[in-house]
Amino acid sequence: MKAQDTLLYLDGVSVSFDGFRAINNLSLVLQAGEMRAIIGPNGAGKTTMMDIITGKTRPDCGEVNFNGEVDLTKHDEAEIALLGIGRKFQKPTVFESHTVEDNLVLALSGPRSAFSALFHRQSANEAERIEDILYTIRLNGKRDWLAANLSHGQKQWLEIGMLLAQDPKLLLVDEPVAGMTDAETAETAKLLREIAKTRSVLVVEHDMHFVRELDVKVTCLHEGSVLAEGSLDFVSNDQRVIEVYLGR
Amino acid sequence: MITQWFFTHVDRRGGVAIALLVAIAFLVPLSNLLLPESSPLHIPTYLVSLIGKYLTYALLAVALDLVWGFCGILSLGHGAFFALGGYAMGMYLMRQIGPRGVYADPVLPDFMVFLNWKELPWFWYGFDNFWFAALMVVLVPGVLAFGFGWLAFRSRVTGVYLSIITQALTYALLLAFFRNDMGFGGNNGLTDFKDILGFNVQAGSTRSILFAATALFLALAVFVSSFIIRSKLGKVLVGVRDAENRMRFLGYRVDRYKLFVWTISAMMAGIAGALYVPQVGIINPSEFEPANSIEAVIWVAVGGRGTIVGPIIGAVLVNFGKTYFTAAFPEIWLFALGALFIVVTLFLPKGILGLYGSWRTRLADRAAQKRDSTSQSPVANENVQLTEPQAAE
Amino acid sequence: MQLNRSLSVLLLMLGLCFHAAGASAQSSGDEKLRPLIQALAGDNFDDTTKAVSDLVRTGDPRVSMILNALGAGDLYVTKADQTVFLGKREGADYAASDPLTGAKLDPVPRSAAEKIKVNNRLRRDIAAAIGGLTLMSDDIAERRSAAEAILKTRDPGSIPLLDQAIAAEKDAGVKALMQQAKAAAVLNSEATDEVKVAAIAEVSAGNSRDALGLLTPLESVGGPVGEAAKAAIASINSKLALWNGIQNIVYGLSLGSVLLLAAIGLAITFGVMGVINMAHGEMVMIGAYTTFVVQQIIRTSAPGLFDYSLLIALPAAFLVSGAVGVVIERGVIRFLYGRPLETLLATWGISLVLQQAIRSWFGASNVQVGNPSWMAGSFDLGLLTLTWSRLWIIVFSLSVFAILQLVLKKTMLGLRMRAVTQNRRMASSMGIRTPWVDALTFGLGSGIAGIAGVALSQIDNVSPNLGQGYIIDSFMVVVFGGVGNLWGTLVGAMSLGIANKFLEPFAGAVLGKIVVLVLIILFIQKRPRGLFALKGRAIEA
Amino acid sequence: MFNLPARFIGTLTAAAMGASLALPPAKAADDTIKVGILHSLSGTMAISETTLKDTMLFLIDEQNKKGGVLGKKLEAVVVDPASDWPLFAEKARQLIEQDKVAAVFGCWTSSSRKSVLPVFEELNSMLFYPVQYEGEESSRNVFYTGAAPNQQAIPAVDYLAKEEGVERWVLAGTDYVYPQTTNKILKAYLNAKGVKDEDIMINYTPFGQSDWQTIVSDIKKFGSTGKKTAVVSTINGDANVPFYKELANQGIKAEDIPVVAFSVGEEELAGLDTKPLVGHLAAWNYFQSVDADANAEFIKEWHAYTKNDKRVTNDPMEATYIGFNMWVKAVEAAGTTDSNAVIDTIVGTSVPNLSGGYATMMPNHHITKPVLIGEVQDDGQFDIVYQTPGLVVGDEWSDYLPGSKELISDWRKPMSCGNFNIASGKCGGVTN
Repeated sequence: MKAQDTLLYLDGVSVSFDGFRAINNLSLVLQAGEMRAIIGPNGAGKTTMMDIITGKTRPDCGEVNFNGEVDLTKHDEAEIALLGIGRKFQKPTVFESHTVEDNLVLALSGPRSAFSALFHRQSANEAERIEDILYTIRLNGKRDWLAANLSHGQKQWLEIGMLLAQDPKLLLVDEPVAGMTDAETAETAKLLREIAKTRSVLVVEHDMHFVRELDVKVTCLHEGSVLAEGSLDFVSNDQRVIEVYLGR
Repeated sequence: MITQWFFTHVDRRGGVAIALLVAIAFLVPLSNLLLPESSPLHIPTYLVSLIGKYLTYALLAVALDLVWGFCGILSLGHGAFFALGGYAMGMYLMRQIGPRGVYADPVLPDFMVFLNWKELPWFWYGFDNFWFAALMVVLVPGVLAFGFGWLAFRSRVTGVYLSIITQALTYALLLAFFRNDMGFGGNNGLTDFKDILGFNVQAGSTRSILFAATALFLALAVFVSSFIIRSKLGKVLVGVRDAENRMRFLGYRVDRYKLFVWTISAMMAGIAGALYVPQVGIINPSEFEPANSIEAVIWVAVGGRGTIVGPIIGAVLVNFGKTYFTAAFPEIWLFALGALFIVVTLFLPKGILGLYGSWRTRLADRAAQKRDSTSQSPVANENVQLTEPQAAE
Repeated sequence: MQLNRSLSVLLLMLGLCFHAAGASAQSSGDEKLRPLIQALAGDNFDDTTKAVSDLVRTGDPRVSMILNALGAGDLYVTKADQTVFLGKREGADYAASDPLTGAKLDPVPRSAAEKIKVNNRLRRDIAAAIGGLTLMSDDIAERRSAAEAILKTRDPGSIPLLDQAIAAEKDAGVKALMQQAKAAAVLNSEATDEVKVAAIAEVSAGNSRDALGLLTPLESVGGPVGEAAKAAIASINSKLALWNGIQNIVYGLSLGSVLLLAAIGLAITFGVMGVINMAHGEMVMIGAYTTFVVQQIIRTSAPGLFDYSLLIALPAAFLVSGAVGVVIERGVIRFLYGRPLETLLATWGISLVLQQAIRSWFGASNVQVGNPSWMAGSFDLGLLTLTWSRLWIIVFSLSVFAILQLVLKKTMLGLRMRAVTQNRRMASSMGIRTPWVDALTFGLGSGIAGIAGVALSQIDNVSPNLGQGYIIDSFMVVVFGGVGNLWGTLVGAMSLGIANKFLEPFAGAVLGKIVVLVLIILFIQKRPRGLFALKGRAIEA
Repeated sequence: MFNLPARFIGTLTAAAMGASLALPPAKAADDTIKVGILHSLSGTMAISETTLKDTMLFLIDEQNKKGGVLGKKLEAVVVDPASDWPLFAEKARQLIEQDKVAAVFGCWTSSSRKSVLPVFEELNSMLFYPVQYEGEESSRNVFYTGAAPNQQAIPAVDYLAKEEGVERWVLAGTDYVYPQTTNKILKAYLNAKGVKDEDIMINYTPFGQSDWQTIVSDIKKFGSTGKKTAVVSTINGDANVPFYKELANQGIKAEDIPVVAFSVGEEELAGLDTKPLVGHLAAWNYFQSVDADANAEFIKEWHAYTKNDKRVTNDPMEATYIGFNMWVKAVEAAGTTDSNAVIDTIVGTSVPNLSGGYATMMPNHHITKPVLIGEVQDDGQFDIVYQTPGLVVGDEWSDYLPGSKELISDWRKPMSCGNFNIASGKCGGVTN
């Protein structure tokens, strides 16, 4: 495996909270341009793994490497975001008192300092990108709506749109279809596949149907470490996976 | 051109407030100084300094709203910045007394003479110069806020924890300023002022000028706040208030944004204190009382947090109520004030301006319902207030 | 000072012939005593002092009783004919009796009589005189206090008397005390150096604090006495230094338990329910006023129960404050769940209203809450003086803490409470009536604040401002310990108390307090969720 | 949930606020003379000041029964400055400018007096200040009817040194200006009398101090050197009750280490069980137990007025009584309530005090007082153990402070100066 193809590299990562080992000697490799689905029972450490990658939680030990050279454990959330890792939360999190458009404006890549924000003026280029994203996330008719007034699914999309505006190399997506209708789920899968053409994506999801629709390599976590990895069919036939997760 | 620039940064309500403030900055002193006392439009000096005092409180409230209303940082210690600004101005006024103090000491303020201080402490140097003092008015609260905020925001102290340590900050300062050994006059504070910039502080004309300055500074504060809030920075702040983590994962250094607005707000509070002192004639440690800071929070809440103009209305109204009730019902006025706070939080959760706002929204809704049957208003409404972000998680 | 000397010479003579005097002298003594008693009502303290010494000189055994009455301020004199009588206040009159025979006299209107004035100096002299008279008393307590009085006056004249008493003394404790007193007197006398050095050894074996007082003046004396005194002082001082550390810890625990009491109710209303309860201090105040009312009722209708007044006040305060809490929760707070910061404003309003209500009702001044006898006084623990009230408060606050833990962990209410605070929707779908649980939880927190008020009424003043004095400290404790964690509150309170007491001796009380506040601010930077933060992945948003 | 009531109550509140915008109109003031009462009725100081408000209402009531002043009835204007110093200044201005009161009786703390002082000077009105204070002030518009340090502290120290043979002193106070100044004066005084620095312990505590364990135990230690020790307490307000409770519980008896206080009176003792405190001292210019006809009469009427025969009287009440009567007498003498006339007339005015003598307004706007020292009794009253033989004139500028040694105050014409420097022969500061 050549280092330059590896976008994200976790090796021997462990973290525990008050004696509880949330992540236990976890290793994971994600190639540039790859989409990966993470499955696993509740408490398997999926969200904690994302916390570690995005700098919210510091691992007790282990190596977390991005883009072959950056040690993510040495950076905080904002820096990691600027390195090109975007994250979507389990519960859709958008700025409810801002309009859809303002949500995207805030997410657009660009200078992040307070002073540049104070005297910021929107350029034609930025307007164009926002237009594009609004179209991609199917919200172009609602640009002036307050985000608070969007439906649950629309909020999920808006959040994905914000990630796109951020222009990341790697997207971490936590349960994107929770609470969505079937139609919305299908639409979301399509959206993610579209996105994965240009960047790497890590999707955490319970919905097997959805995972199947993504049609990518699957990693199953259990008790903080990797239980099995491979195609969905391969993983879902693994005896241990069936025992701890699928079978019940 | 200028008006156009102005209106791109200020909404209509802010514009009206600024216009009104500028108008009273000129009209009130004119009416006080030029109209005869018999005229029904004459405003007595008593009212000029009273309203002047209210306006300094309003300035404090605007400063507090900037951090609380728009950035979600509930400060229970903003009175400390106000008091520090006040002390800086008080020190200037003290030095202006010069040899006219009761002990006729050309350098030492009276309280130092009778407590047997031999020389001026170093931190009093320079305060005989107005511009130095004016600089300190913003610098001292600013530096304290910066240091405090730098520590707190970097460590991600939020919600109630932050509120309580701001309270600890002002409480510690209260105790410190009470100490005579600090060199700020102990509990009696700084008083017996004579001149400001060569004008007698007690003269009617000086009072009018101070009043005008207060009104203009308040107008400026409204403008600055509007400018900040309507910029992208303001949107970031609201984003921080509503979903701090989202902001962080978008790559914003949330602590720096907070620190920026926190420091600006502390400086505004310092200016408010500096304008307050010459109009009230005394500054003493009671300004550091945690209760004072809590009251300032209440002004903001009553007026409507997250609206720039609301806190002005709240500060003036609550203080007017206090003035009125303490004279009209001296024995039971606390019942009235206490009840006011309860009623406002229960029935006007968005404050007075919020009530006005939701009333307008409702009208707009009704109109919209007439137009089509969609129940939700798709129109972005600046008045819409948010439910409390998970501040005390 | 001078009086002491002359008195003791007298006592010496008297003591020797005391028992011989016997009863036969009594009747003849009456005529001798009368004018002397009359002389007690002199124009100034000097006259009274002289009359006291004259009385002692008579050697009459009843003198000690008369002097006791004088010291207690029970002797009065009529304005009209300057008759001295033993009075007891009874309505507008004094119930009068003869100071010598105890025979009942006609009651004297209060305006017609004057108390015979006694000041501190006179009281001290009287105590010394009585001490001399009662050194051989049959009552052990009287002998003890007699020895203590002499230990205080250090009168060399009383040495022979002490020798005699020591020889006769059976009780070991009193005997040791008498020996101490004798050594003290010896040090104050013209005795030889050897005798004094021996006395120094004797003195330094006893209570070190008293010993220090006796030895310090000898330090400047040269010769073997000075040397011995210096050595003894040095050893006492090193002992004191150790005890100072212990004292800081014990006093710190005591302050900490006061903080704990004040904060523990808040740990529930604020810590568990998330209500920023600014009216918490007023709940404490209501508890203290309940104690006052209970004591008032007991004073007027059942004075014998006074020692139990606090035990009666505890449930009463719990119920009153708890009920007020429930009313507040039902009336105001329940509309504010999910808006924690707004509970601050509403409860601030409530606290203003409650303060003013109490002020209108009971007046703005302090009201008097008495100490039952078991709360009064102090005891020595080594070189440490700890008052009973402080000790009981430590015990009490820890018991409250333990009981609260039990309630939360073991009872149905506690279980439901935790269920509701952790997941309201789930709890209510499981059939728990969440509004009812909310009200009871708030009531519990308020009730505990109320019983804290009962305890605080013993050491602080009971006024409408009582609560204001504790509210900031309470919030500091809860936040420092970690919101939502009772153990955090316990540890937080105790560590703040001890930190305060260690800072106080060298920084002073004011600076010490400031330093503690700054330390809290800095500490929160290190642990933004307090001492006992709940860790976990806790992903919000 | 609250739609309907919200709108209703909102409207109601708005209406109430709108209505109150019109300030209460000042009544036609021809038939009465208005007197302002500026005492905190809420907040931390209400505990002390409420009584003085009641006293003023009582005195005005009594005066009106006697026919008022200058043939007009007196009318009390009560406001509540709420223990909030800037509010004191605002209320003072309101009383003078809006209500047009003839004189104001009020303030307790020095901070409140300092905050209203410029207002009284600017508007040339009169303030009668009834509480003992640190001195170092003399204003043309303020009349100090409470004690200056020389009318309380110094006689008390003299008494302890002479009567009790005290050689070692603990000066314990709350950390603010009055204790600091008083202790400075006392230290200078004691040093001048030959007391060494090592025999003086000075201790300051914050306002509202409630944990006295360490300090009381320190006092005990300081007092255990064999030399007779006493505590001079300038501990303020609320902190006294826990202090005395700790003192009593730790068993410090007055015979061993007496405590003499300057701010503990009958009112403060009412909140305490005084049995373990018998013999501790207080120095005042009046005690309820003073044996004088005027006092008995006053107490009787006070009880009748308050309909409560348990209500105690105290020193600041007497100071209020004296101040009020002086004002009445000066107004009658001047024939007008005009400030200038009354200020000129009042110097030299003598009125009876409650201890059987007379109080005279001196040219420095302080009054003459007897100094009484009382010992606490088990019934919460004081037993007077010492009284200065004559009256003591309040000394506004202390002789024991280097800065003020050379200053005197004389508001009579032609000097009319509050801080005349006898060394330079000039009136020190600006004096209006």
